[in-house]
Amino acid sequence: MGIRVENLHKSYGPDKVLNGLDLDIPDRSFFSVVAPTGAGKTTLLRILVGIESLDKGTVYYDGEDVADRSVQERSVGMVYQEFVNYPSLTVFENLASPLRASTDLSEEEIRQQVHETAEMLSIEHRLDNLPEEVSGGEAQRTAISRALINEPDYLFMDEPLANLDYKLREELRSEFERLFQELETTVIYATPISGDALSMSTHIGYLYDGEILEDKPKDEIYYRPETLPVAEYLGEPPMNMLPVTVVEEQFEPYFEFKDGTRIWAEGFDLEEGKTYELGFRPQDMKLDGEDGEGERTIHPDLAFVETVGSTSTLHLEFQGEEIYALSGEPVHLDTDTTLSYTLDPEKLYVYDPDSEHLLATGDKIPSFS
Amino acid sequence: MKQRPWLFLAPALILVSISAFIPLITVMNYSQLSLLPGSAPYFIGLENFQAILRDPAFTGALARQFLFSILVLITEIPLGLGLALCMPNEGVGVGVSLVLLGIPLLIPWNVVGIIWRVFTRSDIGVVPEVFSWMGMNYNISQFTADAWWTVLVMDIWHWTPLVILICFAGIQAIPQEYYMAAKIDRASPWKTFRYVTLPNLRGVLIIAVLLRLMDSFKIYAEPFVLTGGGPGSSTTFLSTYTSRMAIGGFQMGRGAATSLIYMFVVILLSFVIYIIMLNLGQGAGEE
Amino acid sequence: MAEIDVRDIRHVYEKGTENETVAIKRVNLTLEDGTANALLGPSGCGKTTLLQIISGLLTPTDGQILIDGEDVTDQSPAERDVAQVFQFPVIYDSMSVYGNLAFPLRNSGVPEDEIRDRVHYVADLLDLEDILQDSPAGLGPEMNQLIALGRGIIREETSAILFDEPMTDVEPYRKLTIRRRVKEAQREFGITALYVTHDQHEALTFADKVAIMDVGELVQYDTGQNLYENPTNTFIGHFIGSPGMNLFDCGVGESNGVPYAELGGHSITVAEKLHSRIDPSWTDCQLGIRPNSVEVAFEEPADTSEYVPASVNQVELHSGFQIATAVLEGSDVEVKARVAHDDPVDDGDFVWLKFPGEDVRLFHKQESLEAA
Amino acid sequence: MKRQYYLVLFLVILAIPIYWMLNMSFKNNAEIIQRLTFYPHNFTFENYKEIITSEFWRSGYINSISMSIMNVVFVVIAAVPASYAFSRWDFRGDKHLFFWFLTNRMAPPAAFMVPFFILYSNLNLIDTYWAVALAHCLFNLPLAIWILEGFVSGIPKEIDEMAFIDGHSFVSFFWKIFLPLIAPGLGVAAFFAFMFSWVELLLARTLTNEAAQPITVTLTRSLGAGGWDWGVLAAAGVLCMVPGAIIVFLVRDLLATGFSMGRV
Repeated sequence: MGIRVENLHKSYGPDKVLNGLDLDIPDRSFFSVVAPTGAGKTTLLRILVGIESLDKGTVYYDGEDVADRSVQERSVGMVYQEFVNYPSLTVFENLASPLRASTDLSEEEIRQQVHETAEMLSIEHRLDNLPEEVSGGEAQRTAISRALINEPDYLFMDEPLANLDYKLREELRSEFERLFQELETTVIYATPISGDALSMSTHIGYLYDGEILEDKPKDEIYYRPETLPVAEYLGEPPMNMLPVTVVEEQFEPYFEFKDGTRIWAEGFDLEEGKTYELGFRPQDMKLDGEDGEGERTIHPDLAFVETVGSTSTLHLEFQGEEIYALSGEPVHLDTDTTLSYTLDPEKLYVYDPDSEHLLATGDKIPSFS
Repeated sequence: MKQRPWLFLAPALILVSISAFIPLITVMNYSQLSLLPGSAPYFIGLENFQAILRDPAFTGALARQFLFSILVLITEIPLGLGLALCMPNEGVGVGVSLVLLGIPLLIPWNVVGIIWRVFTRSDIGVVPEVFSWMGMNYNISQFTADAWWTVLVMDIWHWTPLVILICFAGIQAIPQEYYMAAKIDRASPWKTFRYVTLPNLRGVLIIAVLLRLMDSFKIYAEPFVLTGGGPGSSTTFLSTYTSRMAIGGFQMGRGAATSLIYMFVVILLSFVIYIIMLNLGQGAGEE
Repeated sequence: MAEIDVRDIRHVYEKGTENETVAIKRVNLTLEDGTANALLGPSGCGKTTLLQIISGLLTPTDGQILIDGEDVTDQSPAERDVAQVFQFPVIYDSMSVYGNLAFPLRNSGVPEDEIRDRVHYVADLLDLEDILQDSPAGLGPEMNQLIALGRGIIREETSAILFDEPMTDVEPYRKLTIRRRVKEAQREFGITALYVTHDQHEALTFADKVAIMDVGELVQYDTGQNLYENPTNTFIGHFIGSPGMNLFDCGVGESNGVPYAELGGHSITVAEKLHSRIDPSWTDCQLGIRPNSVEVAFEEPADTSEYVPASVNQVELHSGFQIATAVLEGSDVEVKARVAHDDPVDDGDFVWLKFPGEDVRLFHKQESLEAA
Repeated sequence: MKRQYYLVLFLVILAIPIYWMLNMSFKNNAEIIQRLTFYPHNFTFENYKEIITSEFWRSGYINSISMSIMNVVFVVIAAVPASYAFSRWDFRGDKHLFFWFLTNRMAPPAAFMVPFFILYSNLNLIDTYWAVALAHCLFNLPLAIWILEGFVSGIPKEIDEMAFIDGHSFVSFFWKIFLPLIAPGLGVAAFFAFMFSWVELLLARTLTNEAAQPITVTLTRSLGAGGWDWGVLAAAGVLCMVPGAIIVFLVRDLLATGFSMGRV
């Protein structure tokens, strides 16, 4: 019951939006399509639903080419970023609309199903209101209920939380994760916010330059991003990335940063004298940690601290580049001081700057496959 | 699927071909014929056009038409915009003003003519009476100047409310944040008008100018009833001239040619104004 | 630069009509000179109304606004000398970017050469130097918002700058950088600032002190740390923190004269300083604990007396961490706990949870015992 | 507040000529002709009575209403699908066609009176409602398409898509979802089509004789017929304003919407 896409092309005039995109969405997965605004997420979703034409390529639902199937004949639901509901119908009638349009349920059965779905999304008390009379969160729940009421095989959501309050977004995120674990629906979810994708999805695909750069189970793409653009996008804040040169001293390899700072490249088998991109996650940096054996410490300047609750995000300046560190305890330090951070060599990522592919990782980075 | 737009447009296209396209072809055809009663029509090429363009009655009507339309625009647009700025923003005043402003627009155009005729007639009108109290002479059927400015005032009376309504709607549509920001930025009322109201009304003003230009170019019923085009031909505008040419003159060919020239002038003019206003007020660099 | 005093402000929209709505019930607030403050609350809590009352765009139904002790309630924004940045980027698109930035200065009669210096200074700070001569139309909402921000900070002598959800149109991944620029500008100029938002992240990162509003009332005005550690009521406990505080209805009891909290059949120790404040006969009690205060043991601990067994039913990956939800054994109480982003935890795992007494918060009728 | 006085002044000026006609309609001819009076000294309903009882006047009103309604029907039937097509679909030449439709709004009726007369003579439609109702489509149809296109574009395209995803067929969507949503636009478009049809004189006069003569023509002809009956004329004029006033009252809220889209 999954969706497979082969060699999808789509242009608007001279703008190539999708350029030979391949994609595999497993059955009953919660699949997030992640990319910055304007990368073509919405176009991709609309083509998959069947409300936008494609220039070239094939879309398979459950192995079947759906080119000739109109949207009405596909078992799909769609939720938009704007809270789209029929403005002249009550919430009840909005929910009933798909049932009336495509089933011959009796009025009693419709009523029952509407109530069941409304209860699931906690909008039962709003059934008699018009969409304009309910809050943004409730309007979006209405749209989601309507999309779900026919129990579609596939549910498409295009940034459904973008226009909601922060707190509401957080709650719905948690709710979604649970809801779609229970339902049999395959969810395709577009978002530019990597945090949304990481908290809810089972699978993530990163859309880049008109193609899906990587699509994998969530843990796999997060813990082991195979390409640079993915590593630099997923995570809040995302992975730090700095250029290093591999040098050897007394038969021991070291990563040397531009300013000459070295850290021990224990266990990496890399070419001496070559330049790489060295990646490390902000939460893997240890403030004033033990230096241990060999050199493991860098000394960035603290530029700015943001503390939210028990989490601090530190904006650091290191060799003219901005990097971030994340601390699980609130940090109270003066800016413009120099800090020492220990990098665990077992949690490093090494990328090839030319091919932008992952070359090697520390031993603690899980490998999949 | 590709034919679907045309299917949807079919009723409109059929109606337009009956009400515009076929007649247009007929006019084009007729404009090149000599159509005198009693003799068979024959082809004379552009002769009708030449004759009309040389006709002082036509050139006179055309000149008067331009003068009239220009006067209409330079009075009604600023007046309408100014009065729109005087409109209340909320409360019962809005509803009352809107309904009152709507009234002149809903009166049949010849009734407008009748209203002003009874208002200004020398025997029963109140206007001549008021003038004579002030020791002045007013006679719409004798003095060209009186006839002229009466027609103009009537048009201002009739159509300024439309300009007010359009501008008012445009002003209402300007987001309040702009005015708030202007207040915060300490802009004077004039600067607020210049940098907030006016730029935001550009689209609306284009529409108002175009509508008033086109409609004033079509004016017929009101002066026809009020002055009958006189005294002499002093208030004969293009429509009056054209309809006379068509009905009174028994020269359908000439009438058709006049119609075409007339339409050409209107469309050309609207297009020019549209382009000018579109380019007006685009941001310019400054330091 | 000035101190702003909000005294007994009440505001009612469409007073005396059918649609009468009370936007602000009664608010008192003092913003100290040169501090960065935030006004945080859910949609419709009255925060934008309060902001506009402070800036002078709205006249309150009751109450006073004082700037440096002077009553300015009836003064216009210009007389109060405040700057404001709106949620929706307001730019004058018939002027160049330069003209936009210079506009507030020109209106105050600043000499042109001073204007030039100031505009270039601000443009440099906000990275707008390259587009000064361009028309802002077509630059996109994000650039326009930066220009609007620039107009907000361009005047040196403003008594305060007010921000109304200025990040709405900014791309998520650019927010971090722009937030920092705004914050640095505020610090650089030492302006009294008030930043309205529904996003706790923005509020807590921008402000020294945050005022939290809920349905027209100011609930707590405090530092981010205090709001997080010592919320005065359950609303703030839930609202601050991501995810918010775990909150449960609980019982209280006493064993051997020592009060304890009872949760899903398990007894939970509470801090000693609270003992005297607990009345064991209370019924309407809530227990709160932050997800990162819950200690999670994946192996059975040697001493299980302080631990509660639970089973994990949901794991979410958050920014840098994982949030595990676990159900306490023998109950339907769901607890969220923060674990490291690479801790091995999965649905169905069996874990032991510890609620350290120091971190447990108790509420009676939604109000915090600590605050009492 | 002070500037609102200018508006009040303008509204008063606006009202004076109208008041003058109203004033006249309640006077007898003797009073009208003999002296200037600012209110009817011998108040009378005679003028109105004459109009209501006269077949000559009455048929004028009935004709006017009938042909205006007929025009509204034509215009709405053609404009709704056309505006949907212009708003929702890109097709070859759509922009040009839309502009060409709008230029018809500019077309002076005087320029069309000759060809219309010939065309409808050939179709044997002269002096019928059909001729006038069809002829008025010349300027009413482009106006209606313009107004409706604005309303249709104001409805998010997502609503259409959502209906199809919900399983509605195009027809079911059009009737059950789309038409109720553009009802306000239909109201505004119909109102303007009715009004412009009601007030137009030149084409109505050219295309009718006795049987289908609308009230505007009746009025003008009686005006030219010498032997002025000013009181009756004024009363007839007042009655001409009534339908417009009634409709504008009914659709007053919609009008604000229509104006705010700048498309009237």
